Amino acid sequence: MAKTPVRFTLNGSETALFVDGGANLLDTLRRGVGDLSPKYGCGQGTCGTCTVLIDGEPHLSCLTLAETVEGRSIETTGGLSNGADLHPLQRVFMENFGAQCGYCTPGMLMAAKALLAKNPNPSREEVVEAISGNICRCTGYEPIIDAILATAGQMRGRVA
Amino acid sequence: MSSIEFRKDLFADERDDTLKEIGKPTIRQDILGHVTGRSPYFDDHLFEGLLHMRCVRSPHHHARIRSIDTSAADRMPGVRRVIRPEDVPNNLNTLLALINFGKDDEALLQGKKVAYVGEPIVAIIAETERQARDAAAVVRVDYEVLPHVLDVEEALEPNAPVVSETYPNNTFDYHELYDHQKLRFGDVEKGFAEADHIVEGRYQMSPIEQAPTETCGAIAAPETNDRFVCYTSTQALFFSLGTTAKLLDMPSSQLHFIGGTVGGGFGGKVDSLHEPLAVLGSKLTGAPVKYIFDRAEEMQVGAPRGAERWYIKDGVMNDGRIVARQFTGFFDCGAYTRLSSYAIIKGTGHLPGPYSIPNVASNVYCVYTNRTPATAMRGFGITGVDFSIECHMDKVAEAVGMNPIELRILNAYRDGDMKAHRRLAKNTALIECCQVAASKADWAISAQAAAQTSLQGGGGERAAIPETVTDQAGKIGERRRNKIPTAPGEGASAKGRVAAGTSVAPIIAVPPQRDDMIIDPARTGHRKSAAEQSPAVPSVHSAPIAPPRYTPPTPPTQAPMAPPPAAPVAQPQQQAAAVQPAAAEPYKPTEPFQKGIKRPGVSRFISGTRRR
Amino acid sequence: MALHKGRGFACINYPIGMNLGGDPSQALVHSTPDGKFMVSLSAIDLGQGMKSVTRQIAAETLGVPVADVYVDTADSDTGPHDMGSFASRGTHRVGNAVIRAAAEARAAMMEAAADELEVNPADLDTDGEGNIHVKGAPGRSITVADTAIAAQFKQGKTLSGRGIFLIPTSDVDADTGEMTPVSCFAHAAVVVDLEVDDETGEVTVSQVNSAYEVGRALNPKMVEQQLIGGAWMGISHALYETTEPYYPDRSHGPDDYNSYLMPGAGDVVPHNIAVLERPAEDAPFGGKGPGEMCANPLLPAVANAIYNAVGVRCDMLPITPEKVLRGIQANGGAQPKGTF
Amino acid sequence: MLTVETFDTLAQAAGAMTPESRFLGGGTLIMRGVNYGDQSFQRIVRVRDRSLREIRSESGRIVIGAGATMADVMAASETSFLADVARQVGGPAVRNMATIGGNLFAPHPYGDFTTALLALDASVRLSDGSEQPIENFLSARSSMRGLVASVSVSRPMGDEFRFRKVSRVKPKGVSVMSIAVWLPRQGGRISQARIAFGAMGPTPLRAKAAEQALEGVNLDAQGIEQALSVATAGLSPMDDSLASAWYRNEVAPVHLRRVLLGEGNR
Repeated sequence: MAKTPVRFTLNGSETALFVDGGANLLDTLRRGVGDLSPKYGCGQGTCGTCTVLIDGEPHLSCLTLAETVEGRSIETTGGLSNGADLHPLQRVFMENFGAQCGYCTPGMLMAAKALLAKNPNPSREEVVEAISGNICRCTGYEPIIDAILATAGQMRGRVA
Repeated sequence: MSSIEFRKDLFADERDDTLKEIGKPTIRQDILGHVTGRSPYFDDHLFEGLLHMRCVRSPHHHARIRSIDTSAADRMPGVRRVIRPEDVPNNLNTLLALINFGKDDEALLQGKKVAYVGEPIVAIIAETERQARDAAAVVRVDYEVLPHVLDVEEALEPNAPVVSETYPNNTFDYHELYDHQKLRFGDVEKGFAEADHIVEGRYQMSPIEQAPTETCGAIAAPETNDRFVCYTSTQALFFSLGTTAKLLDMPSSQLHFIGGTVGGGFGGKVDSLHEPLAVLGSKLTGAPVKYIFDRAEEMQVGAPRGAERWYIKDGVMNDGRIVARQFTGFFDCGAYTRLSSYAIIKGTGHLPGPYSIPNVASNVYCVYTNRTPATAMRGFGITGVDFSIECHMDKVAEAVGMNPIELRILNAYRDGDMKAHRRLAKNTALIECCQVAASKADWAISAQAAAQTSLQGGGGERAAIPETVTDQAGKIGERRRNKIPTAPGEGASAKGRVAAGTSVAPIIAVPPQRDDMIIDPARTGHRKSAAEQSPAVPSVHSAPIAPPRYTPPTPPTQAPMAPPPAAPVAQPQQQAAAVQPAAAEPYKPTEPFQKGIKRPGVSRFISGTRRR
Repeated sequence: MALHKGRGFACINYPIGMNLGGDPSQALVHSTPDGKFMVSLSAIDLGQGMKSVTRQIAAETLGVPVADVYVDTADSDTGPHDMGSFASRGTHRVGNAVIRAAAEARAAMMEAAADELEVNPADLDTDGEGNIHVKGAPGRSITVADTAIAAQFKQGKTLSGRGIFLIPTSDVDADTGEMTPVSCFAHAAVVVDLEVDDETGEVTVSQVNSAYEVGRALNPKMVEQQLIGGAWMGISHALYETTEPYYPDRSHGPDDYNSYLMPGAGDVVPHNIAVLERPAEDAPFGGKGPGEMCANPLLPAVANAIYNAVGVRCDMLPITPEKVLRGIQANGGAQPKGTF
Repeated sequence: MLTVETFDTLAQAAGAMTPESRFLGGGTLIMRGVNYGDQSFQRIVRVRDRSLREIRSESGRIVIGAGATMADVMAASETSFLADVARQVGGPAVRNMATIGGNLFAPHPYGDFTTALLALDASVRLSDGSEQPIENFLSARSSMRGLVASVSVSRPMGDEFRFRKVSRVKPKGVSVMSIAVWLPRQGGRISQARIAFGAMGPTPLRAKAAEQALEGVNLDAQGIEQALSVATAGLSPMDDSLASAWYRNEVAPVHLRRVLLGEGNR
């Protein structure tokens, strides 16, 4: 089968590999690169568990043709913490019970990170909007919304 | 937006709240993995040379398979193996075979007759998922389409199409006797005759998908020593292992199943559809094989919470007392049994809901139809009938002109009441829940209703089993010959009577094997109310014990909760209580527990080995 | 156009544990060389918190800090048999098995400590912070770590325990339905407030007030998660979800999360919960397992509130705007039933 | 076997299209087909030309490149009147991917943005430079050859343009229906109104009888009465998992009235 080379940075590291024709970014990250943090939930773009950031913006990796990320910068939950130092979102999700089964969590964290990067002081409605493409079946969303709002508060506090 | 309060004031004298780890808001053990994306779900295991499996599925509700032609698929790029029905060593099973409940009725791959849209026929294993899909698309199955039935009551008609040859009457066989599960307690006809009002209703729940964000799946791979490892999303590791061993006719010792970290289940990951095919695929190819539902399969092929239809008929007095309640229930179990037959047992034991009603009867049918088999879901066997009962309670309240909450409290079961399945109720708390919810919502209830308690008013006459009318209607196969009524008692040729009586002792847990496996009675968190305390039982502690009626929990340090406004003001915890558990009396379990109860310090284990 | 407010009530009980018995769970507990404890299970954590609740149960039973306990599940080679995580049996069955295993390990630990302190094991207690001390004499103590080291490297003893919990199978009577179905019951009552748009049939739930009786909240935050998320699912079942929207017609089944409807992040309903705790006698520390029952009362409460709002009895789930609108039209318009 | 061919220009890509090819825009439609083994195509054609994402003013009209995403539309000042439409298409990730060109081909019940374009009488420009009204384009889209290069619309005045998406799920769900109206007024009276419904037929459709009934009337409850009574004439809604055709027909006039009169949605 014909393979196509693709190069990108993944969480700051140069990455290069060959992909099959039609391979999506989710499979490429998971089985090609070994970053298992984005999850498969539907392959249809309807659940958000595979959300990654491409050049800082949230994208559905299952609907992204792998070779289209040539030269671009990809961030995943696998690279969210700085070594052992958790990102504030991770810490708050952990301490505030922002997850149950945990399967939607990486996608939620990516959606939330993109929000907070642009809008450090989001309203509840803006948080809801930011995760509106992400399905959670366990929590009823409220603990996730609260965790993102709490993180925003903490991060503002830290800056101030 | 939401709030939570812990009403420690209620039932405080039955609880010891001085426990150290129980009751604390400790963060989840697995949470760090969740927030870093490192929690190992089944698909998060990498294998060199992983193969992918896809199934060819029935497009028909019901069709005989004349032939299966896989020759084109065999020649497709990347295809490593095509598994046909005859490749499954022991191709017939029922999920509950593991507890000897029901007959084997479902093939892993169906080669004879498909009975629902989506039923798997052939499995393709290829180097990529896309190749497996492409190959599945060229498998040719020649079908003879058969008439199908999709409605539970139509399926009980004498001339209805037979969904499954294992159950030719389209109903599960209960006790090798009836085509439904009966519940009879007292005499509902007598109750209806005495009642001031008859209230009837029909309720329907459509199938519901568990919809966990992680779809069902498994990866199997050859391990050393002729074993196979299987990473799985199952909710029941040994269920899946045992099912795999049976279908593949393999010793269970050859199977090494790993799971435990699952992206939501809600009941949808019990069916063990993926593990057997993944292991079989791995065995046939000698390579790691992944078989996972895509989301469309999860939605339409994965088993849902099945549809239920309920008819309820109540006899009610003018004062709101329900004196008779009759159910006719139909569980739509789809084409194969899976777990529906058992859901009906559980549902039957649940009737007539959390109420003490002197006359109860029900007939519940597990009906086969040509749709996706149903399985477990959160609230298994209960959700549908609770919807029906509680909607019906509102109709009853309206019929007698009562406040709906007061009607519930009036009829609520209490400690010591006989339940319709002939076991005494204990540890009840329905009335208190009603009172607290009403108060939170500012829904006024009468002073009399507000004064009721689950602890009193039960037992006595309410503990008796009434003389009960039985019948033999609905024997297995009867309905194929004639259309007969489905409701309890109707169409019965012969009625019988079971004498009044009292409950037999319930079956309870097997006691611990050894005395050392018994937790110190003072450390169980249980406490008997002061009224029930037996002074004859010596305390395990020398200090005088006067347990406070309310001991506040240690305030959580990380995630404070809303304080319980209605609870007593938190008192500083007494030092003595912290050092010495305050329970005055040993854990008082049901009988077999007592067999092993010992006083601390007199263990055979210790006293027999050495003394100083 | 009018929005009609409605209020509905429902209460339920829920049987805890698999039905007719015959469904054991097992647990193994052993100490590491330095006195941390491993709990080996084959139970499944699917988000309900199995790993966490069994960890707290083991720590409480052992008398050691929760940080010193780790739950390892599920590997069929190392975790002993368990029937599975379903039927609200996890906390009850696995929890009880863990208590037994941890109790046996504790007994061994206390014996080893007694050996070191040269006292009778019966005179010892744990402080839950990693120390074992003589009752009434906190100064006379040994750490759990030192106890484990002494046991394993000096005394030649393991600090380990085994536990199984089984309720034997029982029969169901064919004619009366007599059975021993469950271990205990959890309870709940809810009040739902909502609004119905009488032109479109759309229902908006505005508030839920509830009381849930859970035996004991083994971990109050995880109980809260289950109750909030479970009530969300109950509302979802009531108003949105089905794989067969035209049941029993099989057509138009949803195949993705866009067509399978569930409330979104913007549909979150304020939910005020009261938790009641009446410990069940054979449940671990009295905890009944709130995971399944939490959704159930919402379905009828929503249906009853819709009736209260516009006078339409929707006895078929899910209660879609179409069903409400058809009901309103059949009644010749909305017929509010008054306020509670 | 699936192959991907990448070209520098749209014209080259158009020349390479065959019946077995699909043009990759944002991927939200095509990649779903790829992931689910859609056997109707074996080739993916894409272009690198970033100019396809451009949004610009051109002789009084706003030209939106077919490759512009919903997020691009929300960000561009030229398309501020369409920002609210784009925002309602999906969550942030979908909006970063889904393109205006792709939305023109989105099957029922998708295509909310196209519904807005239909109300605004957009013009669709193809890769060969030809241009056609969006209504003609939609009626022939299933058999269309060639590729879409851009769409162009006139900027509506003030509150002339209104859009509402009726969905079961908040804040983002797919459409029970979407309604876009363009209500030019002369001396307070409506003139040449355009009303488009999404998810009320196989493609977004105009409610022409209602448009005619609005001619010359005042935008008030009395004025629109006749239009509401014929709101669904010419529409052909389907049953799907979200709602039945009956329900869609039943509530379409209700939602149309709410859009026209600016009544609050729930």
